[in-house]
Amino acid sequence: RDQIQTAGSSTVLPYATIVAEAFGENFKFPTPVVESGGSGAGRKKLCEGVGENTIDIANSSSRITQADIDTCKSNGVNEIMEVRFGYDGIVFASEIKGPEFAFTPADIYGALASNVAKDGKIVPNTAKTWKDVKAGFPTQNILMFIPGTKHGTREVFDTKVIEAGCKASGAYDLFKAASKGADDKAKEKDAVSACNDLRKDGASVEIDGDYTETLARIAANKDGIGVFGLSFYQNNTDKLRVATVNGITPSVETVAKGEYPVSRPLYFYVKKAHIGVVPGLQEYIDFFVSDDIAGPNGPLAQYGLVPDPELAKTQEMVKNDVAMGPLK
Amino acid sequence: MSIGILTLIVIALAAGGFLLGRQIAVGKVAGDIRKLHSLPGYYGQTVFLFTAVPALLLMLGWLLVQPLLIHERVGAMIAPEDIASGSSASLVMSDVRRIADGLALIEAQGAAIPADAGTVREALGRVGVALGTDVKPSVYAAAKAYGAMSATGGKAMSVAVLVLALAGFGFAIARIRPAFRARNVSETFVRALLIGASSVAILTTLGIVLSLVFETVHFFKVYPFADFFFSLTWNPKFGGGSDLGIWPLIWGTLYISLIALLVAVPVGIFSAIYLAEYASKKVRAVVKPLLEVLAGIPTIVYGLFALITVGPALRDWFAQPLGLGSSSSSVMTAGVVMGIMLIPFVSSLSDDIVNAVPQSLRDGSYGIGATQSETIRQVILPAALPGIVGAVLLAASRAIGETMIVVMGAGAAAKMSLNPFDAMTTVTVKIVSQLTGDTEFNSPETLVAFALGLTLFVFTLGLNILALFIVRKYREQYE
Amino acid sequence: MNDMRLMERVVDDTRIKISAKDVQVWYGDSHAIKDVNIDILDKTVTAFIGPSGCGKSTFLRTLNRMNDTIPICRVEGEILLDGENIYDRKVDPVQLRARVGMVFQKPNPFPKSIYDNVAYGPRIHGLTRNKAELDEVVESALKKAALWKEVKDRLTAPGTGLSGGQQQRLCIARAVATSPEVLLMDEPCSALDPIATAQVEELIDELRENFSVVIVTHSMQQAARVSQKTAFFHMGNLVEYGDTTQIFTKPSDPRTESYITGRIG
Amino acid sequence: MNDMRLMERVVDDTRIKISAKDVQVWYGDSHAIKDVNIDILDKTVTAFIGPSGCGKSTFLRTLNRMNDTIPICRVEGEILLDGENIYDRKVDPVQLRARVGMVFQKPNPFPKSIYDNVAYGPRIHGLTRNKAELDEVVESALKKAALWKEVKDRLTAPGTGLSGGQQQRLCIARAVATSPEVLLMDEPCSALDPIATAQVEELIDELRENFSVVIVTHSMQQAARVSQKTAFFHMGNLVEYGDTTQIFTKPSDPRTESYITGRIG
Amino acid sequence: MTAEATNIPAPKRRSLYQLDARTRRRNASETRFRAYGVAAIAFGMIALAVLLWSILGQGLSAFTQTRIAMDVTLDAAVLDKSGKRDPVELAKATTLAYGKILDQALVKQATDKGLMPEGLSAKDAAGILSKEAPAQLRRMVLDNPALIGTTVQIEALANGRIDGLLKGRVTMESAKLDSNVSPAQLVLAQNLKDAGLLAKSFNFDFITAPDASEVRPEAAGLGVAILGSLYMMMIVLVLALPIGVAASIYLEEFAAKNWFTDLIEVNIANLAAVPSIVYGILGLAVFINFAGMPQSSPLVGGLVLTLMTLPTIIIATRASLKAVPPSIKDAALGIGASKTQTVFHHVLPLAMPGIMTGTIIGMAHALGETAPLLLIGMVAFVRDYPAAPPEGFLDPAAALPVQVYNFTRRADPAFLERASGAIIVLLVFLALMNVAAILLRRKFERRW
Ligand SMILES: Nc1ncnc2c1ncn2[C@@H]1O[C@H](COP(=O)(O)OP(=O)(O)OP(=O)(O)O)[C@@H](O)[C@H]1O
Ligand SMILES: Nc1ncnc2c1ncn2[C@@H]1O[C@H](COP(=O)(O)OP(=O)(O)OP(=O)(O)O)[C@@H](O)[C@H]1O
Ligand SMILES: [Mg+2]
Ligand SMILES: [Mg+2]
Repeated sequence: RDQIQTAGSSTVLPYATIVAEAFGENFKFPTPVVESGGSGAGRKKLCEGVGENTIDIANSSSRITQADIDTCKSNGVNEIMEVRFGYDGIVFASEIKGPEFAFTPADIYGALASNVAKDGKIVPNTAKTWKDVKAGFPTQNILMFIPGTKHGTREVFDTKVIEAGCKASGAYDLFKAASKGADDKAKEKDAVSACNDLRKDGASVEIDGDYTETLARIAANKDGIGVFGLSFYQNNTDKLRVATVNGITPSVETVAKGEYPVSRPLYFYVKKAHIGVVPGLQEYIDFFVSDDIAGPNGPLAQYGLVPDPELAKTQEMVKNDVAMGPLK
Repeated sequence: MSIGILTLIVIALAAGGFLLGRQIAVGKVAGDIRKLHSLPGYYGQTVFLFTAVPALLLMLGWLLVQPLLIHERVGAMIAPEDIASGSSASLVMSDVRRIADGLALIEAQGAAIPADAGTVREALGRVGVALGTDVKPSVYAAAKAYGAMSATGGKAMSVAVLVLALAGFGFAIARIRPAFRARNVSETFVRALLIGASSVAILTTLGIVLSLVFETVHFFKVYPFADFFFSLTWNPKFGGGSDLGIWPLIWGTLYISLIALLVAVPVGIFSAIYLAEYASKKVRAVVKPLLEVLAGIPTIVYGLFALITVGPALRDWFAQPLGLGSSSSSVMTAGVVMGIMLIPFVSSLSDDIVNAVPQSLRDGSYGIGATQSETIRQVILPAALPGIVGAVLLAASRAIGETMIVVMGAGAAAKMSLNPFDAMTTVTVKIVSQLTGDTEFNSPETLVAFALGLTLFVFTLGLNILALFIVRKYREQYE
Repeated sequence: MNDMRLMERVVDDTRIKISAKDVQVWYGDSHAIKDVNIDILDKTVTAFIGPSGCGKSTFLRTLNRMNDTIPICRVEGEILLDGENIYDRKVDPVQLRARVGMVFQKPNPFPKSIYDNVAYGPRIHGLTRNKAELDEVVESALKKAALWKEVKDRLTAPGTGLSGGQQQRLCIARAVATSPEVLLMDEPCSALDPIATAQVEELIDELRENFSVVIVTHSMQQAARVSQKTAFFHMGNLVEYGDTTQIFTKPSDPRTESYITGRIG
Repeated sequence: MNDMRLMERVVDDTRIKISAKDVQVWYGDSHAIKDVNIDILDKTVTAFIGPSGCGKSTFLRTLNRMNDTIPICRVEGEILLDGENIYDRKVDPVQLRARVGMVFQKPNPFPKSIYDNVAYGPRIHGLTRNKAELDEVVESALKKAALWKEVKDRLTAPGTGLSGGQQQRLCIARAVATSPEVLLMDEPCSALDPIATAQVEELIDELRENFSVVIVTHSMQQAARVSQKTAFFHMGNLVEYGDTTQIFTKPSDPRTESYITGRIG
Repeated sequence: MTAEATNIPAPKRRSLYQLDARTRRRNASETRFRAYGVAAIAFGMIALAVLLWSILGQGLSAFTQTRIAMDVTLDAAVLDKSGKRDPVELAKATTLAYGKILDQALVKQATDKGLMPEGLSAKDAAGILSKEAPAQLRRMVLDNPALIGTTVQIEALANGRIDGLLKGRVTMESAKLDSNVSPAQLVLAQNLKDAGLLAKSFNFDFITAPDASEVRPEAAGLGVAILGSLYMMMIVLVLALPIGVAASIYLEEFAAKNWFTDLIEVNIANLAAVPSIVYGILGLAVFINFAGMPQSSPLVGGLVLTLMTLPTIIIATRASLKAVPPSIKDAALGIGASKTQTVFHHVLPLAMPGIMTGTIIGMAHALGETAPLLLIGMVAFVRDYPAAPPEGFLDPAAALPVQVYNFTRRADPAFLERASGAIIVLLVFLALMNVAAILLRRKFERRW
């Protein structure tokens, strides 16, 4: 095998292809093959073992878990390099001709949760239009396209929007109080689980496909509000109207500064045993995290990647091939 | 000698053997082939088979075994300390292989083989073989040994294969006698081939079951069996604590497939009947392949069609006026669109079957004053029933296995409802999405895909057995 | 045994049932029937005889437009049934065939039960009002075709599982069950044993009381036994047509004579 | 015309060609042939007669193992061809059928050209050395089957486009072309006109000089004309077997007599 | 012939010209039945027309592409600092350097000809060029180092948004909202177009070029995918058709009919119902992990698709083998043809139309399937062409449906047109594949 093989997250895929293409163009090595298929599948392939018919790099939109590291170990993949190369912002956007929205997590929680807090009590959610959720919102039917449970984005959505909104609206405390859990931990767990219980009456629609599907659904349903990646939105600003969260308009800058709340890190994991064996692997990862590529003015940022403020540290780490330690 | 050329030589030899065998057979009876047990061609065939088959089998076996042997011997040459920590012997071996191939390339270009390990990387780089790191001396030595052994092995293989081919050739030629039952020999061989082909289906099944069963067992270790089979909710969550009951998915699968078949079967059968019985030859020659295009359009196109056109239309024209909800993705959308895709499965196959019903049956019916449609309904369709059922089963199978149309047409939410305008989803969709998602691999959320696959396999097996019984009951043989 | 049922023939000068005028049939370019003029009488059995391939079946098929099913077959001329041209555009071949039934040369039972085979015609033509009547029709048709005894215990068995002769009788029963006005039979007895043949011949004789029967046969004896009129075909031409006794005793055309005495074929 | 070729019969006491011993045939549960014992002689024409459905075709098919193709059919007993049991496991039915040819009750030409229909047997058995020889074989087979004149100009036309009788003669030609040692014919003349029948009968007579011929027929006259031996079947039993003249003149079994005189069926 | 018999009144004569009520009813039902047939076909045809119309409407534009004609001076000082024209040294000049040269050339040309709209910065003006253009120029120079120092005339690819302007996808209004293009850039493009320097031309690269990344929709092509699909279909055809037909012949004609063959029959029907992704799981386990075949290779893809197609071919073939009348088999057996000869000489030719249909449908399925390829690494971004077969069977490749799938998932709307274009190519591919089968089918089709 002459070319580098990578697999994994479809969120990372566009960045990885941009890098692979530039790498193939400017180096004497063949263009790496970039597979998609999900972070989980990518990490599974990475952990299948070392050798020519296993991949070299797994792209991931979420951090590797201890279980995956254990699987890797049991298959002889002992050393993995963890490279965080930037952040992905997650935005809410609706049809361009529709009204503007300025959300807080509590608004979205109030619209989508099965049970909401009202006057200090937990009541079933009956809101039909956004106006029912909060005065000042338009009388537009609530219809939100949220990522399906297969997507890593869903996890971010759940924790940073729904749970945050749950806490902000006071529902979390009510849930916790109502929980029959034995200790505080169990109660918290119950409360989180209750927060994450979303309506099943069609107000929230899970999307197992990609952002293009969400976009098409919004085109078919003008009332719909979708969850998108920042880069996807940036390529479709003429079709989508983005909503602010906590008053902040999402952009590469606001996410990088930490003002916009909904974002997540993006990673790739390198099988260290393959460095020095698969031609060009070292060059590729160096190239990936170089300032020319992943820096604030590089093509990735142009495309919508939020650059990692600690990129220099990462570059250093990649250069020295430092394998990751135990998970913190 | 490259494998391609060796194969060609063996086949050429076998082809020559065919001609020679035939010649000899004819010669033995002085051209009077009536005295031969079998047709001369069969004598040729036996020579062909005896020459080609054992030799090619040997080659195949050799190619599988030789690398293992060389691997073992060369592997011993690499000192354990040369294997970097975290790396493995197999990775070093792949480097050895790459270097050996590069050296062969250098040799082929007439350049000098680098003398010591230090310059190897550069030299190989010049012929376009990239290496990850500099080469250690022991690795270089191993690579050279590897090259030498492969070369010898290759030569030995060529010789062995050719000798075997010639031996088979000679043996078969020597066996040619007028009384030699050449036809039976070659037919036995053909039959063995046919059996071999049928066993592919069995092996595939075995492979599928085996590749699903381990992970399924794994799944049931982390997720309770009863919850999977008896829970009525499907609600996977990222961080664990998911409900993974299969029933909503099974229900969605059945519902969507049923609607798809309700569209595809009548349309398909009526199309088939029209094409086979009414349409002129010209119309048929045009329409049939056109309908088959429907089966060739990628399902993503249907998916988009469902999402953008059919879904909103059904919502605006049916669901909302009827008060059945306002979801644009629905079982109905996916079913109708999938039905369109399945039309050719029913129509083309049924058309062939209907066309094969003997004319005399039609004559018999017309002769006592039946109209064409009566003839079709009461004589031709019953006669063609087993074939048509086969076509319908095939369509049903595709409906069960379809992903893209369901995702875009019916959505991804698992639900058990009778309302055809509700969004639902199928087992297959969930297999795909759980398998390609971002969830951790060893979590029940991902492993459930295997359990779903296996359950679906058993479930459809049951449906097929049922179908077989029904067909058996109504089968009617003509002539 | 040939003449065991020889009897006096009275050819009543009945009405003309079918009248063919200048009929020509082509299969593609080959001219299979040339200029045939014939008047087939009501309540009469007419036999078509002639060497194999002379066009008997072809002409028979034109009489109820069964040739419509052969794409390359083309018919010219007029065929009048009760004075009405059956090739007229207004004529519905289905209605025609209900009145002019047909039994084919090769037995072709449907892949259905014996009962359903026979009940098929009455059902589609709506000849019976209820199951009991249908049962009766089926039974009487099977009896007429001399098959009842053999199959009465297995009416639900498939018709295709019968022996060759049984199949042929089943087809006869099927045709008779619709009670057509004219029954065309293409060698109905060729697969039958003498007993069954005698029964079918009896049936033909019976049918003649109400209907017109046209029968193609290779057996001169059979023609002599059952028919009142005989037509002799040769190479697509109707050579001679007349009373059976006359044709068999003093044929006017030399070709007829040589055929009957076994010299041309 | 019945007796136009009646001639003296000399039944030479020739070798036994096929010998059936205690043959039983079942279709599923129904016992179609019961305990048949018969010796069929070489260079002899044997006729099987009997009412429709009595098992003639069934028994005929057991003689060259054509019943192997009917899954529910089961045979017991021994059938010896030249002393060798054809149901032995060592016997290749293909080779057997090349030696024991068969013409079926319903004509079944291949959907190929007339020429290819006839040439098929010689081709697969390698009976000819070259095209010219093959042409010759085809021509002579078609001539023997009395079809040559009618089809010599359209040898490349499909065999399925022929008339019923022509199809049947084509099937005879196809069987004759492989020159089998025994020829089994299931009602070969049922679709034929008298001339063609006479020609086929002549052919049968000719074949007898070298081969053994078994013929199923419903025509007593034909049996009398062509056969030297006759076997009478009734409800699956071989009731009587003997010289044709004896069977037709002084049958020893009452059932034979009643059949011949037309009383049972 | 008794006296009463003759007295039975003749049945009432009906005129043939007048239809009786029942016949009229039956004819009406006949007409209805026929109408259902016509309606069914019309339904299928309309669905096909709508689908094809939308595919063609969206995809045909992928076959043209906007290019900008310009003169570029290849500055030796920038591109070859060593001045020795040494390929290794030359390769050190990256696309960034070439990009700068191109940008300057474009701005210079626009300014010289007075086409620069006011208020458009040089950087933004250069933004109308594709990011692929520098790569193309670099390739051109590396292939022919003699060009360095000269001025060459090239047709550089324009950016996807500019391409969209010419194809009607992008308008001034949309550009106002679009963060990737500004109205001023569109004005520049319009000016260049009016000056005859910017035009649409046939996009041969769409068929031959490899895929491109998200930021270069204008450069994305199907070359690798077409090769990959071609290789896989070769494997599928060579394996699935013979194995499928052979298996059907065995099961239908040779195997004894007992519970075991029933089991196999049910099993094959069931294999057809196995979701295609499960075949991917199988392929991953057997061909890649067990047999050690390479990831992403057409060989593994072809094998997986073969297994997936087999049941379809077997079911169709068996159905048509069953439909061959037994009398034909009897005829052949009766003159001493062996079972094998009977099957191959008579039964198979008669079953051919059905076999062809099964093959067409099975291959169409295999050609359009993505899901099983997901797990064996073929749903991937591959830019290097696979080698010629047989070695190429082991090189990584994509496939046409994969390309469609990938294109539809990308953010830039320009990829939507490319996805439909890829579908058109796929359908043409399918049509070419089927022509032979359809002709064969027509040749073998006959009634008996
Ligand atoms: N479907 C057909 N296509 C072409 N030619 C045909 C067709 N059917 C019959 N023929 C030809 O038309 C002529 C007359 O055939 P027809 O079937 O009428 O003969 P026939 O008198 O019934 O003979 P037989 O007694 O053998 O049944 C023959 O030469 C025959 O080959
Ligand atoms: N394939 C079959 N399956 C079941 N029963 C059969 C089958 N073929 C024949 N039979 C039965 O076996 C018996 C003998 O049939 P066979 O065909 O041998 O009669 P036959 O003497 O040839 O009659 P015919 O003169 O009418 O052709 C009949 O009762 C028939 O119904
Ligand atoms: Mg005829
Ligand atoms: Mg019989």
